[in-house]
Amino acid sequence: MSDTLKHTLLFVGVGLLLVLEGTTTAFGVFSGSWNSSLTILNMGLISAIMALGVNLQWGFAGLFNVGIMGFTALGGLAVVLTSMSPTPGAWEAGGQQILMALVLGAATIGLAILAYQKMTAGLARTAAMLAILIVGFVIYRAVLDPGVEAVEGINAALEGNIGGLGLPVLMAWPLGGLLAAGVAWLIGKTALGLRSDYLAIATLGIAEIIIAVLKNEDWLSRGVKNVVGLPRPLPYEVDLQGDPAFVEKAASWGLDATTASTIYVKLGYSALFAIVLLVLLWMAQMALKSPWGRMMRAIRDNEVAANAMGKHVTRRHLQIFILGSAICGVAGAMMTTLDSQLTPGTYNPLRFTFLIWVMVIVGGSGNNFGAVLGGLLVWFLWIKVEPLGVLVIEMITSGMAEDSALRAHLLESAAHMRLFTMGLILLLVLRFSPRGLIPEK
Amino acid sequence: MDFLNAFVALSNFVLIPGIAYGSQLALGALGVTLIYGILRFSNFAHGDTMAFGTMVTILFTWLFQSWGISAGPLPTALLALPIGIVFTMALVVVTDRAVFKFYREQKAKPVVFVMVSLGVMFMMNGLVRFIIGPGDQRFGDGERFIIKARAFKNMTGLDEGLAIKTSQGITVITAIIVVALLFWFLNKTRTGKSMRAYSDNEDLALLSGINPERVVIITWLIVAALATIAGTLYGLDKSFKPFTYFQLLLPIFAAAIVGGLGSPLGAIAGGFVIAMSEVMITYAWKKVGGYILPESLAPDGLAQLLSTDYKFAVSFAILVIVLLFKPTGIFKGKAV
Amino acid sequence: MSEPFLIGDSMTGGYGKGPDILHDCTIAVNSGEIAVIVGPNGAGKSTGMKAVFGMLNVRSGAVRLAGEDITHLSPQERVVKGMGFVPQTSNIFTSMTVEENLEMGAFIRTDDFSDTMEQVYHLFPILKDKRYQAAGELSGGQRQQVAVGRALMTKPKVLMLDEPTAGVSPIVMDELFDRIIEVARTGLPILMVEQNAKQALEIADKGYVLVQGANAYTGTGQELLADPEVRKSFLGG
Amino acid sequence: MIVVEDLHKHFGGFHAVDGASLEIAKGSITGLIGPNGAGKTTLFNVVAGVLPPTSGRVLMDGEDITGLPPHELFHKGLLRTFQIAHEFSSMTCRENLMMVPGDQSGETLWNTWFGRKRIADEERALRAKADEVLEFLTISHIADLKAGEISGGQKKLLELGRTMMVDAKIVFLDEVGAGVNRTLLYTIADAIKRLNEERGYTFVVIEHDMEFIDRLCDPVIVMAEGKKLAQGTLDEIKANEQVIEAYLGTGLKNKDKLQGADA
Amino acid sequence: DGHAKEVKLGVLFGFTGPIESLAPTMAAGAELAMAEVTESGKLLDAAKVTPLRAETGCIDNGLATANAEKLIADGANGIVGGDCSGVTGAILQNVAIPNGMVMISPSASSPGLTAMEDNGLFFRTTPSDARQGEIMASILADRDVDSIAITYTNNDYGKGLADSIQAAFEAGGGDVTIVTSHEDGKGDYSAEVAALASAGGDILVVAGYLDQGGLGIIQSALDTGAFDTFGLPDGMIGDSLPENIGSDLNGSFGQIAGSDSEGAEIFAEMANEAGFDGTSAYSPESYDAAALFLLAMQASGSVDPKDYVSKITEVANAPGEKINPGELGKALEILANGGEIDYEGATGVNLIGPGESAGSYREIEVQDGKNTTVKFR
Ligand SMILES: Nc1ncnc2c1ncn2[C@@H]1O[C@H](COP(=O)(O)OP(=O)(O)OP(=O)(O)O)[C@@H](O)[C@H]1O
Ligand SMILES: Nc1ncnc2c1ncn2[C@@H]1O[C@H](COP(=O)(O)OP(=O)(O)OP(=O)(O)O)[C@@H](O)[C@H]1O
Ligand SMILES: [Mg+2]
Ligand SMILES: [Mg+2]
Repeated sequence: MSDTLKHTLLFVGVGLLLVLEGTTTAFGVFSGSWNSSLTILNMGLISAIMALGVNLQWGFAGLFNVGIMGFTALGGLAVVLTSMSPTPGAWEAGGQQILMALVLGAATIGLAILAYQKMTAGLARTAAMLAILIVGFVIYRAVLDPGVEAVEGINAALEGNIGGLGLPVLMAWPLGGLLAAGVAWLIGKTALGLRSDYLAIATLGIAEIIIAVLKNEDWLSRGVKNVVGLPRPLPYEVDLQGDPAFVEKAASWGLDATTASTIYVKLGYSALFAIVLLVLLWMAQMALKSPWGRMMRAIRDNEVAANAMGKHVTRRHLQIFILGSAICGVAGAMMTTLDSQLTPGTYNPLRFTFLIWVMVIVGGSGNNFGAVLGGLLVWFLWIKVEPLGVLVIEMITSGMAEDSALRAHLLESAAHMRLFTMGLILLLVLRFSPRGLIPEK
Repeated sequence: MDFLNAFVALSNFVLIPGIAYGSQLALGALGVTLIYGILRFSNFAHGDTMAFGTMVTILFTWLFQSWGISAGPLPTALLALPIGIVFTMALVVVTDRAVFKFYREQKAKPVVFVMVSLGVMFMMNGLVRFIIGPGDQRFGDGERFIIKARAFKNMTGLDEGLAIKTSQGITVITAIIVVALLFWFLNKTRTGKSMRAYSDNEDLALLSGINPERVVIITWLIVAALATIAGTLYGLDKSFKPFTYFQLLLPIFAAAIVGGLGSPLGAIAGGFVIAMSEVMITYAWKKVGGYILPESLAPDGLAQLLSTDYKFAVSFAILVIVLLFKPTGIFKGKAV
Repeated sequence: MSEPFLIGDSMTGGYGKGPDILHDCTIAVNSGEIAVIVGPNGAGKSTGMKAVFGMLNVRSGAVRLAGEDITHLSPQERVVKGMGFVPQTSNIFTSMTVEENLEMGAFIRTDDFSDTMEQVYHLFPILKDKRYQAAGELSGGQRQQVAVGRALMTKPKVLMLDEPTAGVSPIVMDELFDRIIEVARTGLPILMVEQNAKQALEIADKGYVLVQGANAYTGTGQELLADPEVRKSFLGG
Repeated sequence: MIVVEDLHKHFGGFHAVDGASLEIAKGSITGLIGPNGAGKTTLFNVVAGVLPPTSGRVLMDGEDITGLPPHELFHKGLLRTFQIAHEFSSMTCRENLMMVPGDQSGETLWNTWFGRKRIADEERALRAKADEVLEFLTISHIADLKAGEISGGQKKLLELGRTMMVDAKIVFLDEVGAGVNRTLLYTIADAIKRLNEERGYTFVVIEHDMEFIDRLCDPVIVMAEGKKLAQGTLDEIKANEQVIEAYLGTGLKNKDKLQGADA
Repeated sequence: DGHAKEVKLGVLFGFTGPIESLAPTMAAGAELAMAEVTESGKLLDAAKVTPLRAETGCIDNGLATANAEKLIADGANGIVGGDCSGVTGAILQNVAIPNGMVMISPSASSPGLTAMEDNGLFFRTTPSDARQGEIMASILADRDVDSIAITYTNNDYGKGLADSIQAAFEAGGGDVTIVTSHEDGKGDYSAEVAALASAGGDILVVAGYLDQGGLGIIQSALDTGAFDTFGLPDGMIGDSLPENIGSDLNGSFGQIAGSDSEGAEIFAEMANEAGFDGTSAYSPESYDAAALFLLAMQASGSVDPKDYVSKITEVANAPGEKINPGELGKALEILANGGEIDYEGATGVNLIGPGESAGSYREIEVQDGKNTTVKFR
């Protein structure tokens, strides 16, 4: 069987899984609901995009970025800052002051760096830098805190944040990418000197810092109080259900309004996400297949040699780090749009970094199609291992006596079969294709 | 002006907890760093290995307690510890045979190992919760304190108390001993050197008559022991809950990496860097200031640099800064 | 003639599932002899050595040591049997000190090997100065010396060297060859690949010319040196 | 062309290069020989910007290039090979060569999306060029093998091949000879001569094979313990007592022993 | 279709993840109510109530919404859940509202959710932060505590509660020395305790969970001698706390929602028989959530959200006969006969405004190792 055939079949397979999910309730694993199927598909598409971003960094350039979570979250933040309407009075109350504080903070750091570069190494320099930083920090806090106080004071229960620009939510996707890119630039400038796991932990750390900010700076993101009810690019189901024309149309399709409306909206999202994915996939593929991709692989294989052959390694690393992160940012914005809420408390490395890595490696790092496949498949599994696990437990216990304590205990802890099964499947896949389902050529 | 009280307060709330926590991280980091040093991958299953070892230890501790066996002032868990270690050794060796061996033969990339270890992590995660459940377990007994805060106050007549827990004492001592042993083992003994040789150049090790499988097994056995010890001591000091052990993975890795992967000394250093930066930077100096500064200057605010909400952020920030100056960790670690 | 001490007999095989590199290729060395393999790059010399050492599976043919068939032994079993090998590339433990490298060479030895180490240091004085330096920080030639020293530490029954003199200065090369002769005279058979072919064949009792994984010419060192065809196409005229 | 002024490179306490001063004349093929550990490679690494010097200057055509990063030196026409082959192991040998030229429009992302045509043309030319080089190095048959899976010597040839992909001003060759079949090596020597005469490349060649040096190099510089020990034609060098004693040696002592044994 | 023989209630909690140690007892609580009703055989002529468990992961919106869709597909008539407010919000906006499904969350307390438009569909049985804040403040005042340090679990519940306690206490002239968060599921709280101790205060108010970070904080505060009296809001009230801490906790005090009928004790008792710890956080709330669904269905004689949603507030609030845990059968009876009930349940449920919960509180003090009710407020 030729590779291309094998790979197309893999994609068909994933498609089939989704169709089954939509049509049958067989094995108690599938739910036989298109709504469910599309929900999985939509998140799967977003995951695929994230995987594409990671693959760009790891597969192409060997950059071990474990800060995906942070960039995803930034994308999410972008949605709030773009699409929410500004909180009345927040700007006057403390908005400007906060902005000023941030500028001051940036200035402080800039000054410190300047001192570091301009002054000659030694006690004097260290002292100067410390002085600048400490004084700067104090001033910064002095200006910031009252501003924050004021903003968070405004109707704390429901608002207490500065809100956003009230722009159409779709604009938040590219802006999310930009925001992530900007931060990636900062990180890249500082941390890209590191290699392998050292870069990994650094990026992971920075991601944790970003999350900490989102969780604790209520004036910005409402922190753990969450921002709910973000605007949508698509109509609300309830409105559709209320719209006679739509209901009629639905009826003509033989669907009741509820089902029709929910599926309609989800399909809408699927379409939007698919477009973004395809565009990005095409771009990544073109880049990989070109001298640019060749250069990147060379850098990945042997930096010293690539450098000696005239390739500006650090600049290229920065470039690809920014691109990959931007893609994750876009994906993050899309995800927040899909949830129509920003919940800083929910960002955790396992779900938003390592799961994505699993997608890339299982799919086949260095291969864009692999990444996409991995994204779709692994996400589907991530959802479905729960029923699978329960299924397994039932099989195990079926043999046992009705009243056996062990049986009871197992059924009681069936929930924990979920991750167990996830692990099992992950190991099986990697056993039979250690280089991923669609390996790099 | 009262330096004594100031110092006691600082010790009681910052130094002692910091040192204890640091040692706990260090013990965990040792396992991670060893796997990385010899088998050349970051083992994400380590947190759950710790959980498993602790779980077994706990089960046997309970058994012993039910038999009325105890270690006097010391926690009974110490008696059960060896058994926990043995079980964990069995587990990791089986895992290695069943899972990791295959990828070694395939000469798979480190990142593949990492993903595989994630898979193992998930499975152990389930296993532990199956056996002992996700809930909180307490198994400490014996004398909880070496010295209690109140007792210290009465003793010294200071108005600040100083408390040292037995578990803290044990942890710190164990950490030091274990590191010394490991360092000596790797750098001085023949087996240790052969392990380093293997990690350096597998094929050549083969050509020197070193048996790779033996090296691997030994590594796992040591790691199992380390993981169980670390987990149990942590559980004694705090409490045992599988999820917390999973959460520990992050600071543990941070410690191992900032110290320099593959270096036992690094693990210790890293442990302290992470722990101390968590506790120190977010400490509110009000109290200490109140003691050492004259009335007039005594801070009325908290004199706190950053709120504890940011303690993880801070420790990571420190980590990044350290790495910027020492790109492969404090003790020049490996990088695959 | 009697069976040679070590013989890779009409070996055919290649790497993994890849194409065959060796085609019915035979390499042998007698006790106390020096056998030298020469040939163009990519001829299969190193592959041949690896095959003899069991680092890749031969599809057909056999490897015999002192008459015993060891075709199916693992490399480290062969080490125990007394075979020593210096590969062409990555032949030192870069992260370990020079001394530790030598110790690892003596890994299978249980007796006291300090005197052997002294001999090695005597042979390569520069290594003694750098005994506590990480081998990865050595110069190309120094690395090569460490690699050979490592193999000598095993006190093997047969020594296999893949281009031991690549990158070493003439004077060290002479030293090395001198030493190799001495070692050989103690009855230790030596099988080596060389690109400094002329010098190598000078001291060789037997020489093989491999071309595309097959024996092209075989004879004593002198014979091959005398053969104008061989000189021209393999020894650089 | 290249002037090295009192160059020092220290590793901790160890002085690998210890006040070396030398000049490479434009259009020359200079041989650089010396005992193992003399500091030749280190010197290369410093000149080529891989290692920062501890002190001293490097001038190229009068311009101070001390500590410039390798990629900038590359664009100034300074190329080098590595003593221990640095191939791109997961790429085919052809790709290893094709990646070299620096002016590829396909290396800017924008063009990879909107300049496909142009890239395609360039690639065709590059490919032809690469095959030509492989042909010359007698390794066309491994053009599509992954560079990680070729023989030691073939890797060295690939190293050399990369320098032939672009028009260089000066090329530093670090022991291209080691592990390369002599017959081929001497063909390479002729090629180097040709590049030198026809295209006016300047070469600096580290080599331990005197015959190779003899065919190519004039002048020859001898390094020892991080300093220049001597300079001159090979014959002069061969006559130099210090050089013999430190580097060349006096041939095999055990020869006779050997013959004796055979007799 | 008021005459379904089977009523399905989704039980949508994070059985794995951060609150995996709470979820089982929460689910058990909800299922206890369902079992009770099924046994009573009085719901819509002897309908059987089956729980459909599903996973939220507590912090995995994607997983949670997907599973909520599955519940809808499986024909759930109502959803008890979700738990953590992030996922709850996701489910509410993307599944419940579009499908007109009713959710009653035992734990999510973020006001944002209830304030959302298009939404009469979301209720919660967690007591209102604002109200509890005032109660706590008055308790503190009565015990003339004049300075407190506050630490809260870093989620919307903890945050909201801490804010309201601080506001109320300061309004009453009290002094709050520090307000700082702690993360659940992290083992080491040295840093937090260090900061709290340094800030000082008569007592430490721990707005967390008794089997999560709250426990760790108290333990470590006692060990270091930082504080020896603690203020315990509802999340910290439960037998397991004094059991775990021991005598040192004596003298600490707090409050938990509940009328003089002592619903909490009754529920804890029932839970004990059923073999789980009814004092674990949100277990009683879950019982009440499930009960409210079933009672509302009975009252409306229908299992269709559209019909019964309006009844939820009715059955929860006065007027009507007070209903405690274990009296669901009786309640169904009354409703069947067109009577009125005021469901008190295990947490003194009382729904006001859009899904807000308020009501009377019981002041608890830990006396020789036991939570004892000293007063009603
Ligand atoms: N990274 C390093 N750290 C410490 N010492 C080093 C390092 N690199 C090289 N050296 C030392 O510097 C000296 C010169 O090394 P170099 O590689 O330049 O020698 P060379 O002249 O190229 O020798 P060869 O002809 O064997 O290649 C050697 O003694 C080596 O041990
Ligand atoms: N690891 C490998 N995997 C696959 N093929 C290989 C590998 N190593 C070498 N080859 C192939 O086997 C052939 C012979 O390689 P080998 O290393 O034996 O050549 P050699 O005679 O040692 O050449 P040299 O003198 O350059 O070392 C080469 O053409 C190469 O393409
Ligand atoms: Mg070879
Ligand atoms: Mg050199």
